[in-house]
Amino acid sequence: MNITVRYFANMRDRMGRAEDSVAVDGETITVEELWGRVSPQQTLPANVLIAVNMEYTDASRALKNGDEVAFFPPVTGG
Amino acid sequence: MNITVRYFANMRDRMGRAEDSVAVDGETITVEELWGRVSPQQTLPANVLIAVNMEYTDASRALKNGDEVAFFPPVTGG
Amino acid sequence: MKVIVQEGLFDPYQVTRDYEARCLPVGKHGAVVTFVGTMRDFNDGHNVSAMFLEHYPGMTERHIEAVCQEAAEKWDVIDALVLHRHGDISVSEPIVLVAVWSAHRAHAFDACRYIINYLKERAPFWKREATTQGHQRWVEHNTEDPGVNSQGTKQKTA
Amino acid sequence: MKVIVQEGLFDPYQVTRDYEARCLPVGKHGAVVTFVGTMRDFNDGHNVSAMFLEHYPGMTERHIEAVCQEAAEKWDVIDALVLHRHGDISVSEPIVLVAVWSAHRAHAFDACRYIINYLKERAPFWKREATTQGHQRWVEHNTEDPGVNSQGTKQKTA
Repeated sequence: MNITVRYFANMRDRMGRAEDSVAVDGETITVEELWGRVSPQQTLPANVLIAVNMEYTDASRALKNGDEVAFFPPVTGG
Repeated sequence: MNITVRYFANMRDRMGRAEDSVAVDGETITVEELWGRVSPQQTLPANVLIAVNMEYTDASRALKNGDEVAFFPPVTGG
Repeated sequence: MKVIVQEGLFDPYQVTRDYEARCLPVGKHGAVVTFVGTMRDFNDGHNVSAMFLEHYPGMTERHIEAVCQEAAEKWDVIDALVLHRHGDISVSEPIVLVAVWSAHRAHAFDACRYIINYLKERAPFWKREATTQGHQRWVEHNTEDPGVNSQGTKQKTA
Repeated sequence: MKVIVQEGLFDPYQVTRDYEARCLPVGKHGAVVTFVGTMRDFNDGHNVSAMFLEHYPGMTERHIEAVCQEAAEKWDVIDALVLHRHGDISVSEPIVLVAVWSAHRAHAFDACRYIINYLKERAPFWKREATTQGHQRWVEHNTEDPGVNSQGTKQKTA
């Protein structure tokens, strides 16, 4: 299955890219395992927010084919 | 001494006039006694508000020469 | 701070914008809260077609100014503007504008709400409504704002 | 109800007036509360000269709409309008407008405050400030609104 991964604000700066496309062979993968694929050197920072298909979720969320996963810092709008 | 008395809203309707000028012979007079002079037939209605020189006060307030006394119903602005 | 009591229609949004451009220092406020009270076509179960708003010239301005002053003592207020109409008012027209500028939004919200609540309680104005049945009546009391956040109390009239 | 996320300057007061003229039924609302958040020239002890506001197209709009919907379920809201900028923003320019129309002022105040508070908490926007010393930094956290009337707490930062 294929997962789109997006990074915003200082997470994009840290990753050095805005987006990844990840092909997963196995049956399932959680957000946390996905993070291990895109950032093998560093565990998921504690205050990073996670959205799947534009809804907030947590690192244990299981992903399915076509999901869009986003990693970003606490929001500061308004 | 001379006291100006003003009536607003339904108090003006009830009195049939907007203003009285009252000459007082004695040394002192309270708002309540003043009311007795301008409206001998009727005691001061309970919910009527009183201002002396544009500040809220009550019926026991003693008046002095030149004071402006106003009687009006609860306010309904805004 | 400025308090205006005037006869005749005004545009509360243009007044707010013009006042801000003319009187507010650039870049100091982070929050502006405005309240605009407008005339509804119903009140207390009556259909209303027009209104006359009487006031007590001098006393009205003095008490609105006192309320603004109190708000500025309680919260961080950079500036405040109140404009209140008197005289004849038609349905859907603005009656009152309260605008508060602050560095912080909580202060702007609290101060604006305080000003309109205490203005309604203390500033001498009296509404006389003309109903669609052709009757005139003095409005006896204002609706109340409990003055606190009433989350989850949709049925509460305020 | 309408939510707009756009690049480029807007006039919050003209937008509010135009929306009211175009979309609100005549004579039904008695209260309009607006909140305008503007860019200050200082934040967290830094002097700030300019700002870039990033967002997540699609997710941002969806979450602002959800917050407006929640407010409309909690209070009597006739209509609500939210306009939020992204992109480059200069000192003193408006960043966000929240306007709420209601029959009653308590509902308009509560709903407007709820929308801006939860928008700031949940809508994906990220501020990058340019300080007057020429540095750029991502803003780490927003200031908070306790969400309750903070009468008498002038020292409280919110």
